[in-house]
Amino acid sequence: MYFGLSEEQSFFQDNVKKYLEEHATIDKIKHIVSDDKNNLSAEIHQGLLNLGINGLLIPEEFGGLELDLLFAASVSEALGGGVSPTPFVAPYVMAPTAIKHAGSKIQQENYLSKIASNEYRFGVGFSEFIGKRNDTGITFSDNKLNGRAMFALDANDATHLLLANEKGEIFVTETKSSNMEIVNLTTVDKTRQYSEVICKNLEAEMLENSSVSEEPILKAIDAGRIMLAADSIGASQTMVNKAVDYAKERKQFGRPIGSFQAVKHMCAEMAADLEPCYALVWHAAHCHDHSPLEARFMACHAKAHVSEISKGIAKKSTEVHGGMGFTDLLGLHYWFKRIGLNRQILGSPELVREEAYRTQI
Amino acid sequence: MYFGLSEEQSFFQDNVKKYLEEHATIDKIKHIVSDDKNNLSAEIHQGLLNLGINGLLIPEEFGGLELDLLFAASVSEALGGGVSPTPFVAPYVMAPTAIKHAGSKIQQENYLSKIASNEYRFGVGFSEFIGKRNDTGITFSDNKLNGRAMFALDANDATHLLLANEKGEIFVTETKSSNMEIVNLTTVDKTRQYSEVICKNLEAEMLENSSVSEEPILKAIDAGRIMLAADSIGASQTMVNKAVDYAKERKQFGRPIGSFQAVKHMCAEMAADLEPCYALVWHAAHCHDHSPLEARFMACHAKAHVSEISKGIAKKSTEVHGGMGFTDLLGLHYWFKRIGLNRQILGSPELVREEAYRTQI
Amino acid sequence: MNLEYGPKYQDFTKEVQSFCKKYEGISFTDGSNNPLGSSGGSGGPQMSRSEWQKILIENGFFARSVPKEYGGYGGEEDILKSRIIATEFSKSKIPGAMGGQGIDMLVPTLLEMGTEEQKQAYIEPTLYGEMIWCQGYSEPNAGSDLASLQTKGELVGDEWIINGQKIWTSTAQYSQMCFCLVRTEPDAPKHAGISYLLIPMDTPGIEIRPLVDMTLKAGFNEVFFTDVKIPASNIVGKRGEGWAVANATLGHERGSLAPPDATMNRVNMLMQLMKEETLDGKPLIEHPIYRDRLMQIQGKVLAQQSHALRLLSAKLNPGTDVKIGKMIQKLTGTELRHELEGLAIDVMGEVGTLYEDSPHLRNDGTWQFIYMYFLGLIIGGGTSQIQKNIIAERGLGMPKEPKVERA
Amino acid sequence: MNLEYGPKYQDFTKEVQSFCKKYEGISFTDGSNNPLGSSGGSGGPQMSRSEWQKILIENGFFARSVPKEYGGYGGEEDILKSRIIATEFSKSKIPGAMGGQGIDMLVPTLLEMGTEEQKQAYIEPTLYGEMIWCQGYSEPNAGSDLASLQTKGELVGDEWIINGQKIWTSTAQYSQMCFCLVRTEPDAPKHAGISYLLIPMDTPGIEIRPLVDMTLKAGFNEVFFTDVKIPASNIVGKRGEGWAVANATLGHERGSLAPPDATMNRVNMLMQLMKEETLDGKPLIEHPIYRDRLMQIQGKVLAQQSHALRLLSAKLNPGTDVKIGKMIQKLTGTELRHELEGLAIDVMGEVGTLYEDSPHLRNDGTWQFIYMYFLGLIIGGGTSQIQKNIIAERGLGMPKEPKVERA
Repeated sequence: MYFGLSEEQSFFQDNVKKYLEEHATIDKIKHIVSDDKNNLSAEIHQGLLNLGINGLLIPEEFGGLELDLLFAASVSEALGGGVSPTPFVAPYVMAPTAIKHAGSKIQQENYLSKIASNEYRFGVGFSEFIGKRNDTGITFSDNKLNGRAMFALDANDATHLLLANEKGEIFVTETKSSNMEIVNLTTVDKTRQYSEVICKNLEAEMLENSSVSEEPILKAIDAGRIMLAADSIGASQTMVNKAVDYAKERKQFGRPIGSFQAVKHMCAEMAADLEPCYALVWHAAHCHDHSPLEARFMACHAKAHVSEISKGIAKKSTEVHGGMGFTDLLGLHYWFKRIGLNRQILGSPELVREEAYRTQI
Repeated sequence: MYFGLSEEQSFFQDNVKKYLEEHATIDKIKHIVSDDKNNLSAEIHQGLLNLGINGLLIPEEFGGLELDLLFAASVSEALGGGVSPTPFVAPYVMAPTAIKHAGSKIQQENYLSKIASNEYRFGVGFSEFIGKRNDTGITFSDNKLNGRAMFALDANDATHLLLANEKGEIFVTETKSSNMEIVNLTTVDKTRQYSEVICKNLEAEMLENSSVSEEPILKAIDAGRIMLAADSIGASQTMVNKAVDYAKERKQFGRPIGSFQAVKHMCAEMAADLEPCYALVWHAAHCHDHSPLEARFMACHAKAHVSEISKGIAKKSTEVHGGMGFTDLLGLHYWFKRIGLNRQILGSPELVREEAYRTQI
Repeated sequence: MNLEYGPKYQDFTKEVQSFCKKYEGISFTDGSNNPLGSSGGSGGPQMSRSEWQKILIENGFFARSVPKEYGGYGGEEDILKSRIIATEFSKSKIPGAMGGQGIDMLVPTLLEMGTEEQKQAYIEPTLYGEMIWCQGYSEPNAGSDLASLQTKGELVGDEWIINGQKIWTSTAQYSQMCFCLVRTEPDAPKHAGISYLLIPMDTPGIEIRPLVDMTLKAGFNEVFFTDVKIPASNIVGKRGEGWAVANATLGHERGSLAPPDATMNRVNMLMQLMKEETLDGKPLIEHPIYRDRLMQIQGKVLAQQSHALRLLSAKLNPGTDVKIGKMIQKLTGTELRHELEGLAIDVMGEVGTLYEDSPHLRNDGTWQFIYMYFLGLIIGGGTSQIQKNIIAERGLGMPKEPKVERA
Repeated sequence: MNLEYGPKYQDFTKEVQSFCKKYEGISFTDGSNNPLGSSGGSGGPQMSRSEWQKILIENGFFARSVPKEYGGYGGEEDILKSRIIATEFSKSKIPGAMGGQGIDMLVPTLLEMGTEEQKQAYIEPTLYGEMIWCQGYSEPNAGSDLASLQTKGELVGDEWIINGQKIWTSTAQYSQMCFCLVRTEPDAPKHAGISYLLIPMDTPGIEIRPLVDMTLKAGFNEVFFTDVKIPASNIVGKRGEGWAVANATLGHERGSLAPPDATMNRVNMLMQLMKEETLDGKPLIEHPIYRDRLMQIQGKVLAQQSHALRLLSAKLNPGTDVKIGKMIQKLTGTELRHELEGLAIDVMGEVGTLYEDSPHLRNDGTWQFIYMYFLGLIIGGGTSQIQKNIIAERGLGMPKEPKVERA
């Protein structure tokens, strides 16, 4: 019996961490995200591709590493820890998962091998299947897609998008089509990319098995949620570490502020809240592959619980830093905002908890 | 412009406090409530009657003092502060309010004057109108009541009960009737009395105007809720004071525990949370008489908000007291439990907040 | 309890109302630099900000109790009238006077402790918006422990020579003047070594660097002083009394960071938004969990509004004990506002995170902005931790932190 | 990640399962004194508690790793087997062994630090439930600051003479023995002046007074010692080493106060209750606000359950760093359980406050009882404040409170 990251997972995670520490310093990130057009870094992304992040979940027969979701979660933790300004959740986790579960053999062959070889990069727009706000949503008829998808992930620079309609049918679309318009959305989180996708009679190919049941899209959403939870854990851990370090060094009233019980207890609360999140997310990732009956329940709770905990940590860590936490000087707010987006993307806590309940009845 | 208790209100409140300090010491209360049959004190009650608490809200024409609800709230604050083991909310606030608003002139004459003269004492059982749990509830047909009312307030020793059906019609019943069974309920709060009332073809007289609209019963419930909120403020203030005093005196690690920031901040949080509750409850009481359009909205929020704040204070004060707070030695738990019952009686916070919302649409 | 202001104030209210009617829809020819400020309405008279300021002073709707000789209206201090003005202006959406740290903090300080020359020189242009001030208190190593500040002022001949660094000086880039705390008596005990100096911002040796914060909007600065020379007379109070001078007006700032009426306006705005926005076809207000969270906050704001009335009453009726009541405002007000703005983001979900000039912004992205901005206010002007110390020690009489053995 | 225990443990699981089957429905001829304990099921074999204890030991389902010579089973320590036993017993509703402070704390202490005579004399009867122990640590003036305890032990000839008072000694009234911390070296520094003594409770001079707590149920006591004389040899470890002896087993107690599996059982019980109970005709589980609060707690418990698996794994796989992970259990576990029991009261409303022998009790009134009982556990054995100090200082390496200048 062993509960935790394997040696390989830890090793790979360390490599990602080291790569980001060297190549994605906070000063560099500040510079990258200030670009109005494309706030993501192709260079850092390439470095991560060199490590192999695009092929993690893709079966060996299609040229991937055929690792499990826990492996991807351990990578996501590292990416969140370093607020990496690169795509990951959509192209390398949600898209492969969706295609693996919903694609015909030919579709799998077509797309998965090209993700593994980095010829195709997928963005994902499933928000409206999770919860349709106002007049958004995609419809499919006569082999054409129409409508709007909000908060599509990593659509810019993607070659393809996966979009979904209300029934959870999944469609492969090409971003170069003139019937698709991709509008950049600006959120507080500049380290990732969110778009509105507008389809007008857009040609699309349905992933075959997605019309049979909702399982494939749910599987992809579960995987995405677990990634976001892992990302928030990484970001939260960085915020806790920074707060603890700052509290040890910063002096006020002739002593380190970390010797004041109020500050000390804020740090203790953050650590106590965060620590069990690791196990929850790892467990959820494990169930995703190895315990299908619990998988959705665990994924929902992981996403919702980590979102709540991280929100509290983001606030407390900023408070421990005092005024410095509020400035751009330390750049602490990049983690704060990443946590803020992870909370809302693919279902905010209230909605996801409700789904967790629904899995039990 | 003057916002607060008037001189008369403060003076009367002080008298109640002084009376309770002298005649309802915690040792005496412990002794009284340990009686299995009747945990309330006739003696303390008589002392409060001598001060005039039964006639506060009754019009002068019927022999009362014709004071406003803020006056009653100031008394309720004092009773909560001293965890007085005596009836108040039902017989001297809710019943007079209900009869005043729902009774015909004759009914008012009949009942209000006898409350003022202490010939009649009313209990009140309106719980099922607020929220009917499982198979409870009272029905009225052929001039007879049938069914069960849970958590009737101050039914023991009462000469009469007011009961309500689903429509909010209010009925005067006599407790001596053999068609009424009053079953004692034991709750954690031993300083007040809660009963189940079972009616079998019980003769009852409807308060005339209660069939016209729900206003009268709502008015009585509003008044009751404001009283419970005021009672919780009094109880909470006592718990804060006791925690602060204990923290100043109790020494651990060679210094008063109140010099530790953790304890200090718990006390500061309690005070900061509690302080605005006074204004809210006073304001709600004032609106009850003088600003009918806001009255329900304010009463609901006062009840719900004070319930939440008090729950937190009850826990924190106990924690500041350490092990002593958990024992019966200091008797701190009497306040803890009184706050616990005030939270649930006449509508728990979630239900009452929903009512607050409904008043706005 | 009596919530009426009385007949005298009814007349005054009518006066203010007819003034408001006259200027309904007023808008300004020059914009506002404050991202939280308003640039006015539309369809009414147009004028510059400073013309408006002049009209307000002449009518006694601003600087009401500042003596005429210093450019004010010269009326009696009247809290209820001030409140009526604020309420009626707010109802009619008439913009109030320009504010700022000069008006809020420097003017009261000078009125209380300035020399006649200082009053003559500074108050009138400040009131008329011609002289903008910034506040030079905080330093990188003197935040919560403000009294440990290290910016040095040395009196050489008839000049102060100032060296050091200040931080969090909002509006420094537009300011003509800075009121500044400077260590002038290096050998005196911490609190006794500080003086309150008035520094013209165009003095050589001052460098202003913008300080970007997490909102990427609100403008703070760092200000560096290198051999900055100002006349010896630019001091308020005596040498070494600067701490007391500054504290005389600090309390004022703490109370007004998060007025409950403004928070209630946001509650109402959020409720409106929740009626308009739908999730899976259902208005957000019909989602019981979101609705209940909104109601929880509404209850808290209501408590703070009532509490503010109680404090107002205490000002009008001396002898009322509201010591703790005043101390809690900063703590509870800023935390609550932060919570409310966060709820708005939650109910909107992803849409709530949109920012800056994004398409599909709701309410101009103010929810996300204020959510962060108020986190700054929770921290600034005394963190929540410092506030709790004050409430416990000064309000509840709890023992201070024991003195530490210096290593 | 591998959640399988392996084939060896599959066999063991079957063994335990068939044992459970044999004793299904077992009930006891003598009741349990512990209000949280179980007196067994029905329809199965009947026996006394001590007969059952004997069977458990003989089968290696209790005292598994205690050497045979001291009355144990004499097996290897095996964490997974212990877990399998607990899991299977719980599934089959088979009562576990009698616990208590003698078994949980005294036996491990003696095994590690007792003399051969002490092991021989005390361990076997303790394991068999024939010798019940109470713990004499806390004093009225030594709670969080346990090391400041004042109960005095003086060695006169070959006897300790003990004077003082202990508090929170649960089970004192049924105990044969007390393991007790006593100040024996009054001139030594605080922590170095304490010894760990074993006191027979029938020694003259001991008075036990019941200490009623807020639940009015759980039985604590105050114990008074007046010239209590015990043999000099009734000491574990050396004179002045009592603090170290006691701390060797304190950690154990902290971890096990609120096991997440037990909390999850209560979550499930509450969910069931919410399906059965209605409000205005609608099951409580259909009230979105209550349901969401339950789901919030379920998520937290799930995190703690997974966390417990991680800690279990760390025990089995040495070298895993879970230092902070172990420290947080007491704090998070007790707070969460208290929160959950409080939610149950809220969803039931007034009915949730029913207590003792009231009509209409739900689940025997356990919700209200445990709500209060766990507030006691949050405080007892190191308050939440003390736990946070430990996590911050030992876990995160944050600086200690500076030393205080003694007045």
